[in-house]
Amino acid sequence: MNKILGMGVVAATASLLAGAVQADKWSDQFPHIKNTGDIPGECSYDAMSQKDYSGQKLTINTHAVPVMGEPTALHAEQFSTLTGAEVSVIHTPAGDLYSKAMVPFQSGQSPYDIVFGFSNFIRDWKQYLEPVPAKYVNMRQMQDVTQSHIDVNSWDGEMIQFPIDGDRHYLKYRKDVIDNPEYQAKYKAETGKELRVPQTWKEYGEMAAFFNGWDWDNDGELEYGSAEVMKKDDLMFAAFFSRSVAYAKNPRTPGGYFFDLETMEPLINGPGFVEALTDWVAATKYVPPGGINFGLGDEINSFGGGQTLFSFSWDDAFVAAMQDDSAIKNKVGAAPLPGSDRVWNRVSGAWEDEYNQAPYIVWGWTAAVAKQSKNHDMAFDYLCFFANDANHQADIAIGRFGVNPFKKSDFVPELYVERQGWDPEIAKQYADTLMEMEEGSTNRVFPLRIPGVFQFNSAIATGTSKALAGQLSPQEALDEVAAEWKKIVKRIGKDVVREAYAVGVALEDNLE
Amino acid sequence: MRFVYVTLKYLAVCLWSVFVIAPFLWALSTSFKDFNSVTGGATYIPWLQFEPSLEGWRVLLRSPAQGGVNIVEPYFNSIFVTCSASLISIALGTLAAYALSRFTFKAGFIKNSDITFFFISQRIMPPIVLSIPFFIMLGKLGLLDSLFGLILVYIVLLMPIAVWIMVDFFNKVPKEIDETALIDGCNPYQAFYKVVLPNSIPGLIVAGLFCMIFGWTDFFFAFILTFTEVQLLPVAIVALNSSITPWWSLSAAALVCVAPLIVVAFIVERYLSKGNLSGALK
Amino acid sequence: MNFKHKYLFLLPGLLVLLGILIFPIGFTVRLSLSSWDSFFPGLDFIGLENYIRLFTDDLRFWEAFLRLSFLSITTVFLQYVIGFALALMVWQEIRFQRFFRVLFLIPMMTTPVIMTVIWRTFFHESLGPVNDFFSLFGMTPLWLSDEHLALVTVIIVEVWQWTPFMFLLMLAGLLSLPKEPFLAASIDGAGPIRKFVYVTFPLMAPISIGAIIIRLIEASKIMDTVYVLTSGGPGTSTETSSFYIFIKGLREFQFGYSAALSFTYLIIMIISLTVIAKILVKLMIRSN
Amino acid sequence: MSLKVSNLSMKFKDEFHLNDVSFEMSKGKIYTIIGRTLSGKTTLLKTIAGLTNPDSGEMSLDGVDFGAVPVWKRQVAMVYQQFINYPHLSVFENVAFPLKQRKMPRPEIDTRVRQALEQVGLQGFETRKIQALSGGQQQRVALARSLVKEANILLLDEPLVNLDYKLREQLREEFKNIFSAKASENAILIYSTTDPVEAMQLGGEIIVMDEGRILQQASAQEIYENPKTTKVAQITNDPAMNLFEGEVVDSTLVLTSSIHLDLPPHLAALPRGKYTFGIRASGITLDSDGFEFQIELAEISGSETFLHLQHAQMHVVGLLDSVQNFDIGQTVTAGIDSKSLYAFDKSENLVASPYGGTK
Repeated sequence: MNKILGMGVVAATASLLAGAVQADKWSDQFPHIKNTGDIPGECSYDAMSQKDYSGQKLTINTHAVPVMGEPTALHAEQFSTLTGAEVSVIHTPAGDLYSKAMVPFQSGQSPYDIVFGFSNFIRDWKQYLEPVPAKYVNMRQMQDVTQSHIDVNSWDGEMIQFPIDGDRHYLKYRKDVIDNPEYQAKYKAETGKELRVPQTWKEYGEMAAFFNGWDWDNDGELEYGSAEVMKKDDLMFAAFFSRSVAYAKNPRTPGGYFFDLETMEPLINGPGFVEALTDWVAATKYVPPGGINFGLGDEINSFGGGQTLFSFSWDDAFVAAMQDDSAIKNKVGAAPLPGSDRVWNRVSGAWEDEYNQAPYIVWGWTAAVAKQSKNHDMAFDYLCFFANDANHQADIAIGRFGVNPFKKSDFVPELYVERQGWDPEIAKQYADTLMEMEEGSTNRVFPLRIPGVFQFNSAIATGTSKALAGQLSPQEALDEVAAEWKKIVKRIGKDVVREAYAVGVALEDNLE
Repeated sequence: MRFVYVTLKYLAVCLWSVFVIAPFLWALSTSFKDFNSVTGGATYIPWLQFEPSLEGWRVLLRSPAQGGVNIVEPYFNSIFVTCSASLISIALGTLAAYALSRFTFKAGFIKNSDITFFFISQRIMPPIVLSIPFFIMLGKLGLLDSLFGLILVYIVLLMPIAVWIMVDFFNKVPKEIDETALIDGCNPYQAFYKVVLPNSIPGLIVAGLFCMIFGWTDFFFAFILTFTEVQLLPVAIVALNSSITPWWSLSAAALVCVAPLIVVAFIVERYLSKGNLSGALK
Repeated sequence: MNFKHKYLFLLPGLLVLLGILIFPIGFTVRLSLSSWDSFFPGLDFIGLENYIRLFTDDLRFWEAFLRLSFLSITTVFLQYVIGFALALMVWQEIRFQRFFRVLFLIPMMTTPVIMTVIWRTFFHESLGPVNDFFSLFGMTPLWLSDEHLALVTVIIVEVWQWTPFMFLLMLAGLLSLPKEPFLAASIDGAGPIRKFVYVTFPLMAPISIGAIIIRLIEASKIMDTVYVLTSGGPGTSTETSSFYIFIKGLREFQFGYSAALSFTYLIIMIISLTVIAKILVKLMIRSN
Repeated sequence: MSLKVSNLSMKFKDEFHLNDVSFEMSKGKIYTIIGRTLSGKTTLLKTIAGLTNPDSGEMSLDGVDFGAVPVWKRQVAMVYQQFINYPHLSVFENVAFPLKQRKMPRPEIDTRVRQALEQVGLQGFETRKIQALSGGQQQRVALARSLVKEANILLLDEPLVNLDYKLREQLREEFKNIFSAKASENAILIYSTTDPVEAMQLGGEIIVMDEGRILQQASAQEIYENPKTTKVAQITNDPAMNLFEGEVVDSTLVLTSSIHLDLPPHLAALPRGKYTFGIRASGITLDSDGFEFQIELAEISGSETFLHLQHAQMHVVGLLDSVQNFDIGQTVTAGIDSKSLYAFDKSENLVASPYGGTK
């Protein structure tokens, strides 16, 4: 099934690329899509120009510019020109997106027609959101979306949020170092080990430590091992889970990763998680100065600016490194997240010495239509237009937009070689890595999508950052988190949490 | 001895000046950088250490669809809201302060000083405490995302300041002046606006300046209580604080945001030098 | 002087303030007795449960409060000392007097939330100028990510932002002092230090008390700085009360609980500020 | 037309500011209230002006109840000891203020203001700012403002006390004339002061106040000649009248064991026994024929010298009409002019005066 689809996608992409040469009337009017021209589809420029929303008002809460904020505003302007709708866009920093929409939701206000946010807001928000109508779910444009992103945007099989962006955590590394025979020899000589793309977090740590604190690219500045999100904020937990899936997600123990679905006891202080946090605490030794206070932006600046050997969160750092004006363009590589040599089996209560690797289908950008919106059609049309092939193709080529691949047709190396001047090898590696995560793996972990998700994530951030700061040992820190989680579960109600958590577990256990 | 003293004084003043200016100079320098010059480590002098770029400043002129922020309208909104709220707060606050300074109030254990403290104590509340109730209240009144709603909220923020300064000020104005006015045939209101007010202009100016400063620098309420119709400057600027922090445009924006208040600083200083402020703040 | 008209002066302001505030305060109290949460938005009644939780099972709140006390007392003390010192220096003859006076006022006029972003880049441990300077000596202090140093950084930024406020009040106070006591002291042959101890300081005591109280009130709301600089981290080492209330309220959406936190905080603050004011008055008047 | 005040009382924190004050004042006269600081003078003036409300008591002007009339409708004018003017207005505008308030036509205001300014000697100062004037000039403006409105009652609360000595002397002279002119316009003029000299000079009727109470109301001469009590005698003399115990024994006045005086004629009728005797400083002069005193202090004031003298338990202040230096502790001989002695009984009421006794 996958293969056939994949072939179809290749064919479609080939025609996309061919279309790029011909300008059409839409690309004359909207230079944003000059590479492809309009691409036929349900929500193409052409299709939108048939609609008339003049005199109607659309209000959108989106992220700060430029990440997501700029494409939102740009497509709003285009949408307005095409349909006559009056679109106003408000830009909110990432950390406040949840509350900015949640405050009005909770008090029965409906200032926004469309709210941008992260996919894991889904459980808290869904009661205020309008499910995506079948018309859109079944359209061709949607069928190009990878299963992982359909899953992330759906609740119990019903699509609530509209896929507009792809997000995942994967490993980024400095190809010019890892593939450098001189360094390989040096590494071998000094550690007795191979310098290669790290397969496990232990290898990652060893290499990062080795390449920490000296000028290995001869630019006159010191370089460091790894840049990661360690700042105690809303993104921190994602970095921790990326590091812990390898140790704690055992494909042979279904029934919950964060909690035991039956008892709803938190598993967060299990040996797998503790091992990952121990690794992470060790990582504070090979991050740049102040790395323990890096937010996503700092991570992107750091790796994208050529300061570190590794980084492992969202696409942004990779895209930043591959920008035209980047000093390290075509010097970076993408690979799946490292795994581990052993994995904890919570049923038997023992480590299994078996290589384990699990993609963490991390949450990412998404957008949805408010139930109280007065014009659902227009709102969905906007989102559909936002993600139409022509816009999407153009958006993913602009690093600062923060729009990343999530369509099967995105995972074609030629796109990146032709449009963005990537080295073909890097492009292939990138496309393959992403495609494998999206479509291939059966050992996936989905983000926690349960009521009060912020309370759970906030507890994780508080606990792990105490460990990183050395206030607590990893075990103590996670025990504290587990205790906090229990309290939250108790407050919210075990059954309520279980019901929501089961939806995610079903995806993880491939029960569909 | 005297030489040492003078030298130390100049040294201290200059050191502090450096500390005050440093972040602004850094912001000025950063505002001419781009991604690459930021991530290359700390640099200071354009051309010499990095290739200057106008990107940071251009962002302020572009529309969001081009990756910029709209600051012109928020600028005027900010000025309007700050000025209106300051004026109303001062008008009401001055009346109340006059009453508290001149008349005795007694209701059970509540005395003048308690009422004054009640006014000032409104500033004890962290904005977060009030933001949600305010949201719900303004929602019910249909005043969310409106200039008027913001002004209402800012009155709560600013009136305590006006009362605090004006009570102190009126306490310094001899009450014999009001009495003379009464004797000269003014009723209490006439005495207030014909005699007391004209002689309280320094106090009013100080109160006004403080109100403007505190109104202008508020972020939290403006952030929670507005959506698209009304944006205030800090909120508009924070909209630049994307997940990749654009140091350059934020620096430029910060400088733009500070600029009008530097004029205010000059006014404050002018009044200070003329000695007018002194009476107002003693 | 006593007029029945006096209420017409007081009431407009008082009523407007009460009118705007009565709902928010009442609502906060009511909210604190409910379990309003992100998944259950509504005003049920759960009695004092939130308060019980706060007093029996929330060490973090009390830690944050202690930290806040430390932070605000330290910053206000520094602001007072520095602000007073600066005011003394530009009070009397100095070159470029106007320039210095204007300059010293400016930080107060900046929007904290925006300026702190600049400070964050300023203290950025690997890309900022501060560590660029320290690296000359082979040091890289972790301004934002060391548990203790992060607090220091918060204090530095707070002192930068609000010393001008003290400076302004103290300078204004100095400028309004009567000249006679200074003349008398000069005639008695008092040096600058004795003059300060016996004349300037006692004369400035009342205004000092007012300024310190107001600054304490303002400083206790410290929030933007922490939010932008460290988000309360590393660990919980820079979390203050209002930031913690913010986390519980607008991050985790435990509205009910955060209302209980708010209300408790408010009561504690009003009581402690009143006590502090009384103590200060005693101390300063005694030194008089 | 007269101002009648009866039983005014006002208490603040257990302390009387006014204690059962009653008097009657008639138009065209100057009344001087004399009393020490905090004796209730200012409170009394403010009460008459309507600026403070008494706890009890009544006031009437020409038989019309006055207490209920608000300040701004009472036709009063007041000058404070602080130089109170409207700092934001020019001299002219200051003086014109009460007239404008009364909506008087412009030309009339003009003439009246000019007249008043002329009266106080400030012609040519019309456009000056108040802050640009000296203290004396400021007080002249205040006076002009109170004159211009032709009030029924003009209240002057120690108007000269904050001026320096020279100016005070000068203004006192000038004001006296202005006041007489004013009073002749059928106004009641009430002047308060702590200075006996001032009170005596203004003439008119004097009201002596202490601790909120009226001790004596009489003409200046009467107060001088017959101070009703020792308190009055002290308050109305500067330096305060010397008081000492003494006894009338036969035809001798025994003041201390070593000071014995012949009983002067005006005291001859006194029953024998113990009294408090009073004498003004001028009644004690250096006299080789007198008693020995030790000098405690010698104060030079203008062209006079006040000598603080001690003899046994007796302390007195004497007056020397010239400037002379003394050492403290030095012994001098001074005479006591027994013809100037006042005698007060045990309850401190006057029983005999050099000017012809008591009523």
